[in-house]
Amino acid sequence: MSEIITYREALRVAMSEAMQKDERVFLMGEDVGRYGGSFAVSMGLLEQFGSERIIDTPLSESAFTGAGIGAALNGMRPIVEIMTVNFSLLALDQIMNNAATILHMSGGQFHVPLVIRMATGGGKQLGAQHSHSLEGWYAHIPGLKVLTPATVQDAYDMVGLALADPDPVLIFENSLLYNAKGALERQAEPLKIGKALVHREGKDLSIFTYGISLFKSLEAAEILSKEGIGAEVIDLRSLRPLDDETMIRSVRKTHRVLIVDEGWKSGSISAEIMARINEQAFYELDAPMMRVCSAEVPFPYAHHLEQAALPQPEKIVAAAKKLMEGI
Amino acid sequence: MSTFVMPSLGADMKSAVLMEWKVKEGDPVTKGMVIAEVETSKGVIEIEVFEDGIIEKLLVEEETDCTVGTPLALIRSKDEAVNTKPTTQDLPKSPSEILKEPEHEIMLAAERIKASPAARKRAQELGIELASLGADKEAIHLAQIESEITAKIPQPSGMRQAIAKAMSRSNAEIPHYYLSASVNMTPALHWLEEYNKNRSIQDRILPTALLIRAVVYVLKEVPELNGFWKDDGLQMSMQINPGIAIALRKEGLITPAILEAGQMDLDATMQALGDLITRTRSGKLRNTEITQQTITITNLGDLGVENVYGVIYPPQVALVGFGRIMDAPWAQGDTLCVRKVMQATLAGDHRATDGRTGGKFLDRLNQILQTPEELL
Amino acid sequence: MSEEQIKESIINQIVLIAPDIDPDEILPDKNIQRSLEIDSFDFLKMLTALDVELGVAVPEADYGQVDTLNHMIAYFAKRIVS
Amino acid sequence: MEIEYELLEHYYRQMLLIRRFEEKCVEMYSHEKIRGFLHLYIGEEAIAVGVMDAVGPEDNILATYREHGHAIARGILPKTIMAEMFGKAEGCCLGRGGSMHLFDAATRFYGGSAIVAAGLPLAVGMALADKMMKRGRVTVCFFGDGAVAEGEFHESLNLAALWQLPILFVCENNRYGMGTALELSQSEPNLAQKALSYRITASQVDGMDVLEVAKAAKHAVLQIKEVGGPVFLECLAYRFRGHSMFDAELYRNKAEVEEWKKKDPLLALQSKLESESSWTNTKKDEIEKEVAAIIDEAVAYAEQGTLEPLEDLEKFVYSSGADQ
Repeated sequence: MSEIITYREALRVAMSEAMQKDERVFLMGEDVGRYGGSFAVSMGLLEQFGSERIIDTPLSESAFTGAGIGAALNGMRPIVEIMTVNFSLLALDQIMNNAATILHMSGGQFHVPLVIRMATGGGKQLGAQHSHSLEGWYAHIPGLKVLTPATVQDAYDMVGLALADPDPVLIFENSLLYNAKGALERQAEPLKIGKALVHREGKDLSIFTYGISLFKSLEAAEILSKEGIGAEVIDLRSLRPLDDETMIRSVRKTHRVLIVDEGWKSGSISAEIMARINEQAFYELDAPMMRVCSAEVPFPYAHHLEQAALPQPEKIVAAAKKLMEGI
Repeated sequence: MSTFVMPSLGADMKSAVLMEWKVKEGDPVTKGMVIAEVETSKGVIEIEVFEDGIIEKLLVEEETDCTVGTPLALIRSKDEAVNTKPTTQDLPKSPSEILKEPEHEIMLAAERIKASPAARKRAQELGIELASLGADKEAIHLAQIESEITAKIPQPSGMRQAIAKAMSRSNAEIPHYYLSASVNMTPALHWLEEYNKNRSIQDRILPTALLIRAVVYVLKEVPELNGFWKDDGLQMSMQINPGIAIALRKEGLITPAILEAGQMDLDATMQALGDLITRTRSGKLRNTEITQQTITITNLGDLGVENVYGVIYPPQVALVGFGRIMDAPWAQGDTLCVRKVMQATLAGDHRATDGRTGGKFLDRLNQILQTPEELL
Repeated sequence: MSEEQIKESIINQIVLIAPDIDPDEILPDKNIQRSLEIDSFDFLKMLTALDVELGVAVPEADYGQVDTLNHMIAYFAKRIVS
Repeated sequence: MEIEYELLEHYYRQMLLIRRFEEKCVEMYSHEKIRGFLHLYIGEEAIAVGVMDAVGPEDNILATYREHGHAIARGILPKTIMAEMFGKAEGCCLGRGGSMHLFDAATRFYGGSAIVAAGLPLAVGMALADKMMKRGRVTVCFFGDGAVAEGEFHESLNLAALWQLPILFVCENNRYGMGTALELSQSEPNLAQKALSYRITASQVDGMDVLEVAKAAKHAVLQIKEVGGPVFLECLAYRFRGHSMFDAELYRNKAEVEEWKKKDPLLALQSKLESESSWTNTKKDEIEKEVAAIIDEAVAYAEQGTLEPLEDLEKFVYSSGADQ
């Protein structure tokens, strides 16, 4: 039995259910309580669970993220909400130097079952300090898992998957998706962490993408199909671990690869995907791989400039056609 | 005119001493021929030439140490006029001069055929030369390679039709004549058994390979049967590419060629046959193998057939058939004994040759099979 | 190695060479090559594979002893044991 | 309060063990048995020994990269620490951590952190968990004077006070953040003052006197458990050795070091013991021998230790196994 709810509600429902089931779960972050969450994700949870489990923090990203790690080390299942990915950089020390390393440094004695949620992505004219997609950076770090739910179902499932994981898991929520509606099946068997999902089958080219770019890619695939080009659209869902198997299987089928990522190109997850395909399926490629990424600028404020900086369905269509021509 | 230079035989080879010229000026050379010996840090190595032609000039004396890239000889192609005085243009340049030349790099880039990795891999699997696809500007993609094979290899369903068509045409157009000879295979089989005794199973030579080798051997003496009937005339082929009839399990028959079988000894023939059968069964034939047969050999012995009266594949002019090898009475001098006997049959195109040629062929074939060691 | 295992190895090889053959239809006392249309090349390939698998190389002189499935099983069984 | 003789002897034993252990570390480092950075605690042993005496096995300990002393005082076996520094599989972290990253689940010793002040937020979280679960535990967080300049220090003190968390902050003020004197990095060199500004009970103690440290720490733990909220203890001390093994000590003069060495916590405790009737030279030699035996055993254990197999290189990146 499925219901139609928003991405935001899916996250809230998932957290609420987890907190009901497990007293070790709590939510901590800036304005998650009385304000209801800067993107209203945790609206109503304070009333439901009280201020001991829905904890408003001061603007101390490093300390409250570190506190999440400490609590996780000490038997809790904290969810830390960081308002946007740009702010997470203030907590990068804790995420990189503690969350990702303690299991290894301690020779496997201590693990960090921490979930960190944060908003990512541009498109809301928030300028160059609120709009970037830095999830690819985090995917660089061994010891972390990086999830990027695109659908309502994944938003719901991934909170549960992340909480069940014994290691630190980062969930990146594109802020434009919070209002998106979709079907949620609460009893559905969630996919495992690190499994990509083929959203649309196609024989001519593979589009690897995640997050909000999934929907832009699906839109592009629809346009392409009218022109007789079959695009296979794969939602990576997890940037670390990457699902090499599903990607390579698709490459073997289509022999052409297009990566759509709202992050920048240079030194990015899209570059990593290309490298892996190159390492594992070079001889399957029938054309150079292509990318549609964000323009390499700090995000501008003006609407037309920002839209021009972002991946768009038209850009994806154009790139796909070029790819089919063999470039 | 081209320049033959000291080759690089390894990444760590900087130079080598030219020890001995195996050719002199004016000698014809063919691709792959060893023309000199050089001493490297890893010992003496023979170096080969990469084209056909005539040695115009040897540029380096024996016992000279030459860095990699040093011009060693000038090679004139056969149809190039003899040039007694090489012009300055022809004079080889030292490697440092070559490096200075900007066109050099551009030329190398142009020589590399643009093809996708997938296309390259598939072409290699199928033995398709990328150069043969004539792509000079556009990159070659997988689809081109795939269309190349689907165009050339009839699909099993269509194969029956293709055979039917070829055979009807053959029967309608070609006036066949047939000749047959009984061959005493005992010496050949006995010799083969001895030959195989000391070899591992996978290195064993099959009688079929010996028969193919024998046919190729004799075709060099009777070249009239190796070629095509084209434009109302016989065109003998320099290459001997016997098409070997290979039954596909599902249905149909295909006769891909062992290319350049004339260049092969017995072991190489066996190897080529094994390779050809394997690739035929897995559908990975090269287009030249299914288009450039110069004669057909059918061996239905495995099926217990005694005589094979084949139909010539046009535009070829002959087909050799081998039946089953079986014990049969055989007169040897005054005595009658039991021998391994096989019927060899020749189907000839009467427009191209006559019975005399065919008879000579079968006679020589019979003879050579009595002294199989010559086929090594 | 039991005769059953040898039989399985042989049938596996036959099926590899001729995937269209139903193992249940292999008649144990019929000439393998002729009844299953396996040519001398495939037969050689089969013996090569069986050599690798069972460690018994069949010399050409013994081809007459490995003409049927039953003969083949007996031939290999004897040599594997010894 | 009259201190029992046994306790004094215990402190002495512990401090001597740390001192001799680290002296052996210097030797092993010079022989290239120990590599990486080696930060010595010599001169500051009284702090770790004094504080550890105030806490129980259920309490949590977070330390810095100068933590051999804390680890030994907490009860991690010297031989597993030595093996760890030798990079051996028998080390307390299977050779994955090294000198700066000693961890031990059995004694609730949460490292060994080489990012200055990065342990403070962890302490906040650990104490938060204990408070939420009403476990009654104390989290002891050691850090140096250098940490006070970090934002994480201030964020964490604020949170600890704001949420009234059971944390004992132990600031080991040895007067230098690496080679920069405290006066050159803090506008207010009285570090306890900073804690007070967050409304945290704070005091300065003589970190060269184990009895003073222990007394203050016991008071602090009592307050945390009885009253709640954090306590801040600034222990004034001095490190006798350089910041790490590779330190020419250009930033301080020898006379200053010699002056402080007169207050050597080990010698100070020894002179206290000498006024005790139970203390004899024979006793002293016995203890010295016992300690030497422990250290010889540690070195032998580390020497004989095995190497983690290379195939396990990517172990402990994720709990369930290697990354993809």
